[in-house]
Amino acid sequence: MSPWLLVAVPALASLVGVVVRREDRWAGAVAVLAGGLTLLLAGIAWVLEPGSTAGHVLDLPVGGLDLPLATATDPARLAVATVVALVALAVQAYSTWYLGADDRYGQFAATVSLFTAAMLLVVVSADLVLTLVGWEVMGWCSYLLIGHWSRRPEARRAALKAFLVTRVADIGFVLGVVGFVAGAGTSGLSGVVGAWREPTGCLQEQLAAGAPLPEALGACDAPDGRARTVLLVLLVVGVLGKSAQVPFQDWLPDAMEGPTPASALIHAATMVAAGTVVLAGLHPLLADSPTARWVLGVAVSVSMLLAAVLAFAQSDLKRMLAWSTVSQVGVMLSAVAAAPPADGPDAGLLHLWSHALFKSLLFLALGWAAVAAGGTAAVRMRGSASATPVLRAALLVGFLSLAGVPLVVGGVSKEHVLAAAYDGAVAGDGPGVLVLVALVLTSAATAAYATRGYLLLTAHRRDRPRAGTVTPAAPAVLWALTGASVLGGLVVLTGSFALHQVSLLWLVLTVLVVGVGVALALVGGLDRDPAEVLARRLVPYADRGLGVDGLYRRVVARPVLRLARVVAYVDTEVVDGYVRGTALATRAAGWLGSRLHRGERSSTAVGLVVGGALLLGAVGVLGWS
Amino acid sequence: MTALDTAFAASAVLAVLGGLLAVVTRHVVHAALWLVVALLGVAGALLVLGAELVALVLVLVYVGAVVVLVLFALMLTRAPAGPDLAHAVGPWRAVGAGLLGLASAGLLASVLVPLADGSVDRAQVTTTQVAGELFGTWVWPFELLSLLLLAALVGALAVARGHRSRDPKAVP
Amino acid sequence: MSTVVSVDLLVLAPALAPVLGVVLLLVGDALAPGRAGGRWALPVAACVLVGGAVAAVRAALVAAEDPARTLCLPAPGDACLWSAGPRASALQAGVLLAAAAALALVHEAAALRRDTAVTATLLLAATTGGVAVAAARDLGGWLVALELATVPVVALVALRGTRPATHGALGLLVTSLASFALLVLGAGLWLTATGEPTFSSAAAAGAWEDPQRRAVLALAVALLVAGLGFKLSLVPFHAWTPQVYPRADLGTTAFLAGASKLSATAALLVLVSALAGVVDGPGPALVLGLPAALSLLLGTVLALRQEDPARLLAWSTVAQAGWVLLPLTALSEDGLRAAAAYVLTYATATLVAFAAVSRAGARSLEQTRGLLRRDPLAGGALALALLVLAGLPPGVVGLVVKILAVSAPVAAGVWPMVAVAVVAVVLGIAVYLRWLVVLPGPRREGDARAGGEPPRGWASATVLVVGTALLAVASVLPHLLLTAVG
Amino acid sequence: MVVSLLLALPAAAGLWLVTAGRATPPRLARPLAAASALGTAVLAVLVLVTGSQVDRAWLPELGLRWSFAADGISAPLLLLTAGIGLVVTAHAWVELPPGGSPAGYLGCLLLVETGALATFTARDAVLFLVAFEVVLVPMWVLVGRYGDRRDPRARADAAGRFVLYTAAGSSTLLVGILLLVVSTGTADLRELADGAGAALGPGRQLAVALLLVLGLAVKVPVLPLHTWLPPAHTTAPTAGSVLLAAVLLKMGTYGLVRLPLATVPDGFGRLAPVLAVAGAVGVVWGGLVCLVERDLKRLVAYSSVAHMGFVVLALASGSETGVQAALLANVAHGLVAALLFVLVGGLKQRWGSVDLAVRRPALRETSPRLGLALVVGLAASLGLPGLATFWGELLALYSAWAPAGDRPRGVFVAAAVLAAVGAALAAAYALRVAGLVWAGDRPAADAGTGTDAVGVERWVLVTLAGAVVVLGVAPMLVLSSTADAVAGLGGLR
Amino acid sequence: MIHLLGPYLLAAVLVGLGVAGVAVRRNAVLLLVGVELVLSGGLVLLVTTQAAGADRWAAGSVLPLFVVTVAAAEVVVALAVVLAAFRARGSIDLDAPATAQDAP
Repeated sequence: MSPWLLVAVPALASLVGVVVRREDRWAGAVAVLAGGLTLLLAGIAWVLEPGSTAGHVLDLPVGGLDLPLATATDPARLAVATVVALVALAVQAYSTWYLGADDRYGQFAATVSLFTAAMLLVVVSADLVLTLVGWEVMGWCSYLLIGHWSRRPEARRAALKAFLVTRVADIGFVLGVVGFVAGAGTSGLSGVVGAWREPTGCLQEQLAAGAPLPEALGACDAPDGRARTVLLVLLVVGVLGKSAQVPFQDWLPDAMEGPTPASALIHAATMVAAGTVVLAGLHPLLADSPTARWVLGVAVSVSMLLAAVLAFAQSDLKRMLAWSTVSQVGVMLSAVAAAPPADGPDAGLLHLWSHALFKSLLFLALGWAAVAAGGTAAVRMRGSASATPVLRAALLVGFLSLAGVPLVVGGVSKEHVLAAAYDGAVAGDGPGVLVLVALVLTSAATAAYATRGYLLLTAHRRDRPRAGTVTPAAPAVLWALTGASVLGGLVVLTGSFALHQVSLLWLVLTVLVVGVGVALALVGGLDRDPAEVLARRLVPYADRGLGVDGLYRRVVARPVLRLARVVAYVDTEVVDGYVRGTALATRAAGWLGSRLHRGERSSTAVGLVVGGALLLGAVGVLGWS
Repeated sequence: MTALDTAFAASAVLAVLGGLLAVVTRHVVHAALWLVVALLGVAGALLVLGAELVALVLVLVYVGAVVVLVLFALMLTRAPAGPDLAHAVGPWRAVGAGLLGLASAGLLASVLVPLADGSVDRAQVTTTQVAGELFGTWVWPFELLSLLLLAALVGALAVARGHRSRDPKAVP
Repeated sequence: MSTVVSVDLLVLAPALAPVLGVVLLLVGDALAPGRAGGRWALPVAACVLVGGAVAAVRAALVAAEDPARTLCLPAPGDACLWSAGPRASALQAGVLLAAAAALALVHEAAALRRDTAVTATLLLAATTGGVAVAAARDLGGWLVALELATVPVVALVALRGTRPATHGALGLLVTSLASFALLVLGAGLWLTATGEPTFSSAAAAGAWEDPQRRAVLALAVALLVAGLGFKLSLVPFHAWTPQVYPRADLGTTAFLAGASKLSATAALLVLVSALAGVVDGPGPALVLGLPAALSLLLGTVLALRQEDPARLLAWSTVAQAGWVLLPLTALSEDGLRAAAAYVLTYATATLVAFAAVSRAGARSLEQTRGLLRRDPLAGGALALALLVLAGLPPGVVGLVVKILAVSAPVAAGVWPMVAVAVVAVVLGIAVYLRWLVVLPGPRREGDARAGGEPPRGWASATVLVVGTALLAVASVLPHLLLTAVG
Repeated sequence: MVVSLLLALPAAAGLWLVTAGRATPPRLARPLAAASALGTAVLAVLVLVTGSQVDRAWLPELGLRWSFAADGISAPLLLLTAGIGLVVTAHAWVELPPGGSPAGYLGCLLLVETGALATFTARDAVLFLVAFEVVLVPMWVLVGRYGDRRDPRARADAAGRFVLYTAAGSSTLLVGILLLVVSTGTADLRELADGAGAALGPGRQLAVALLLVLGLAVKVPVLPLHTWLPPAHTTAPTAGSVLLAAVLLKMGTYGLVRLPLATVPDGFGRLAPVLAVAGAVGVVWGGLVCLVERDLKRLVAYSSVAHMGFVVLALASGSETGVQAALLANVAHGLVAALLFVLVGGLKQRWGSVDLAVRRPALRETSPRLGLALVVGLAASLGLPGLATFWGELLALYSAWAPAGDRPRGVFVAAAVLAAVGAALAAAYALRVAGLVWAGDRPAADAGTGTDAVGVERWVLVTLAGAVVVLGVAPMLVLSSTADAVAGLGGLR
Repeated sequence: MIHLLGPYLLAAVLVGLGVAGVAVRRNAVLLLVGVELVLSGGLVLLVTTQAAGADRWAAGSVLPLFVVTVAAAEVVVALAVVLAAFRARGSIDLDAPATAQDAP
């Protein structure tokens, strides 16, 4: 079975969806069926064909460049693909209820299908260009989804911001891809990795044979180390943008303006997590480059901790989840950044897997609760889930996972991440120590805000709000995801992810850290909002994301616009000046000429003849001799 | 300095003087008369150079016909007997014209003088030879010349006859 | 020791035909003065002109291999005073046809005037000169023919007798007098420098070798170019052009713009062909290039400002004269050919434009507004002519001759001229499109034409049709034009 | 034979419509023009299938041959031109601009098409120039007569600017071609590309390349020779803008491939860094201007400047990949620009002006079809994968990063970085337009909804948007056509 | 024997005088005087060539004859035009600018 099928099914579904977008029922059926089919295909592939396949599928004759556009289906990728398909299906099914009354539901469903296709493309791609394709399409879909309710100015602004911030970071991604491809002469992942790998062995042989360093470099065709570092850093910048890490983190909380299912999709399994997949693919190169690892490590360490703290202090629960996504994606990436070459990036992928499950669960449950409460502000939502058993269960499992309690899916993956970071710290050639410290602190903070979230949502409330009629699809989805979140940790037993053994020590440590976090949240008792108790003064700042939005505007948007105005002025007044100047000069010359000829005197004519002849004669005599 | 040179110099001085006065005088009639003198000087020079026929024709055609015509024209255009104040020019124009003349003469002299590297034997071309060439070799231009004269005559007559056309835009 | 040249009347026929016309007209006018307002004179003149053109075309076809030569001296001298290769013959045919076109325009206005026989006589005489100068290889014939082509035109301009016409004629007269003096002086210097009364490469080469005579030759060429520059309307010898064009009657102007330019170019080609291949270097190119550049720039810049079609065409003539001179700066055979092709194209297009203006009776560009709708023949022909002059397709022939004109200096490496040409192309397009843009529009109300309905005779229609056809054929098959000019 | 017919059919129909058939009423003229365009499109396909060519002496004195044939490089452009020809003649059912006779308008469209087809098939350098000039007058008429009615002065200015600026370019080009032809002694483009041009000395090559590049850069347009484009686009009628962007600009880039790149590779190589920087700066420049431009039509015009910057950058790289990228981006921009101009023209017709500062009901709410087309166009404009522009622009960046061996790597990498920044700017301005025009409040109930695209306009939009998607998904449609021809192009490394 | 310096100088001076005369005169008739002087300079040059021996087909004598004749013809036409102008405008001043009445 070609992995292309995984991409093609949702892509086709989106195409059909666009055609039938005016018929909600058709659109929903197409979307859900395609989602189911995709999940089925992914599952079959995962179970039956855990082998790598790659090869030329399209023949793009572009001169010297080799564009294999190949795909790869190793077990880790297929596992990720499966969870992506699962989350997508959940989102599609859930939206048939959630957006059932929306006049643009058809468009939404089609966009989600396209989004899924793009993410799956990134997952199965073994080709940097192909990755870029999926990467960019996801960005565009996120724009459409966040801006789905485009009648609201906030939604429009959030969509614009999300796309522009990620696109600015993508300058780095594109350049990184182009640079790597250019260096390798091929866009195939294996080719790129092979070409840019440190040829240490060859070098050492050459040096041992007595060749001076420059010659050895020449003989081994060594890639330029500095160039590689630069390119990796560029790629990392791109990933940081899409994954909403510092300093690009601010678009993500704003993206909560989109419909909740869209948030679930974007945050859980797709766009923000895609960077992990990409960097996992390039891990052999990344592991060799301390600089790039440091850049990534510092960024994600800061991000995860900062985001966890901000999540704790949010007065809006949906935004809390958003910040938690920033934090958790940081956790995924931290595994990639810190893991030593021997460990491999799969701990990060595992966390992607688990995060996809519990984060989609949380978002979808929160969305339901928000419908019941009529808003997402913490004050409004207080106790909004208390009346619905499925919500309570879902939120419990979800927050437990988020907090990283052992045995549920989130706990399993977090332990592996911690273990990888510890290995990195031990190996000592990367940002391992920093990451480890950040991880531990983040775990505590995460546990704290998870506790806060659960407390607030399930707190006792007298009016017991309900969300009107709920079609069976929504509880079914929630139950399914709840189950998956509980049992998802078993994936480590399939061996799809290449993981190191985790000692019991980590389990204990995790419990300890989580306990500290929970205890911290419960300082004020069960009835009070922990944020009010602990971080009262931080809340207004946290709600504004520490004012980074203003920073973006001051540092990037305004200068660029000012520059644009200057350029526009220069364009019409200066560059065009030579055109207008020419016209003006011609006209002036014409005016001058007509003035000279105005009198039309005969003596002028004859004077010109005589003078001209004399001049011409002089020129001739001088010129010819 | 041979006798020919002397004779030539004399004619040349006459021609130059006549020409100078013809150019600078402010009496229009005098200008025409000084031109006669200048042309006589030129004719003399040509005679010295051995072109008798040309000299003769010059005197006959120019002095005999052209200058008379010019004089008639001056009369018909009511030229004043004294200085022609109506067409007086300012000093700048005069200086400019003088400079232009000097420059022309200088330019011409500067290219011609290097050619004059000594005395040469004056080539003898008889009038018979000239006539033979004129009616032999040069018969075609000669015939064209007759047509030119004819056309000039017809044209001058028609123009001088006045605007007898019924051009509606003619100013009466 | 007289040497009588051989005479081949058939070869001379292009020049003799207008002479025959002159004789017929004068005899006719003498026998029946003023008969029918002299209108009979014009068809007769047109017939002899067309006959002459046929003879010229025949000569051009025969001369493809070997120039038609006559007036040759016996063996020892072994030189011919009349030597017309295909290029000269083509130019002769052009002169004759252009004169015929001018006559046709005179004919249209003939109802208004009585001295048509005189007009026709003068035109024919000037045509004879233009034809003769193209084939002249000796100083005497060249000089006389050139004046024969000039003197009657001065009279023609003055013939109208109106105040504006005499003002123009006075300007033309004094310029032509000064130019004649320059030509004579130039001829004298040529003889001094080369010792030969002919325009031949051998003579020029002899003078070029000797540094002292080379300077004289330079001055001679400069003065001869200056003298011709007056006829070609080259800057700075151009000042009469905008004075005369709008003031003379349209037929005369058309003659000045067409036949006169053709004959002047023919005369110039005689001079330059003696220099081509002999002299080289930037100096000689400068003597031709300076007036060419000035004409191109000043002509277009001033044409941009004109409102009167005749005045616009006058300045356009100045600019186009620069284009004719441009390829000659290369001093090469290609340059000569390009100049000939250019001037033929220019003359045809300009005559068509004049015919259209004559039909439209327009005294300002604004009055030609809507001409395409009002008079599709005149409007369409004018549009094509303007495009040809601008060098834009569908007037492909205009573009082709411009390409030819630029290619010669490019090949010879005369880069300043090429730069000027690039500027001139752009400015030139601006000039002609400015006129073209008004042609299709609807006519404005209350914009009554001065002078009532213009004559709508068959004569100008013939000029339009023939001229347009020539331009169209040459646009499709420019090869024909280039074959004609060798 | 077929290739002669290909040129003769639109030429004959166009000439007849502008001359004898000027008075033909629209109900006859429209089908006639559309039928001619259709016939031309069929003939274009036939030419490509049969490989028809014509080659006979036309002006032997200049070594100029009447030589037309299509190869892989011209094939996509030929089809693009024929297709756009169909689109613009069909668009006459949507909009017949006032200002002159409808038949004349349609005739001018066909004449422009003729000129473009001739340019893309000419096999002789001088003939190429003649064909290059053919489009000038009809396009001038389109802009000057049938352009925006509101401001006659702006119309005259835009038309004059277009024609004079382009003429200045083509005169320079002419000088370059003539220098090339007299230096090598042949005007046959194939011979020139096969080494006749490359055999010239370095100084001569540089001179030829400089002249050719300067001349063509006006048409492309390359910064800073672009200032004719925005007024022309703003003023021209919709079909004129479409032709201008989709066909005329392509003549410049096609010329760059055919003339300097193929014939004088060394000279072109020495100019390439300058060209690359100009291209990259153009990308950023166009993007920045688009960020603050108020007139939507002008904005699209400036986005053309930016897109052509990518093409120029790719060409300058001098590698096979670069040329492939340029040709692909070229065709892609043709489609995208056509789509956007048809759209913006339609909006202008509905709204009277396309000033972005005026608040209007969101297109997404009032006219979903137009809205969808607009989103596709904008997404393509920002280089979204899956749409036409992506591949060309990505490959352009790649080829700039890995230029031919004799190019200064540093300059090119810097240019690539600049162009990548420009690509982000493209996103900014595309979304700015989307935010202002496409998304917005639901209109008040009494505001009255704007008419959505129906009939011919709808199908034109669907066709163009479909083509944009198809080319984005299957870029090999163009790439495989051009691959062999590009590989055979002289002077590539 | 004759030294050629004399004729050459005479020609140069005559031409110079003629040019000055052409440039300085406002009277249309008197312009002719200047022109005649330039012409006579040309004549001297032509004849000098003959005297110096370089004289094919007696050009040194024949060309002056042509020139004189052509000049005479020109003068005839010139005077006719000048008279016509005088009649139409009442003035033969070459410096007179084109007035409104002179406009075509």
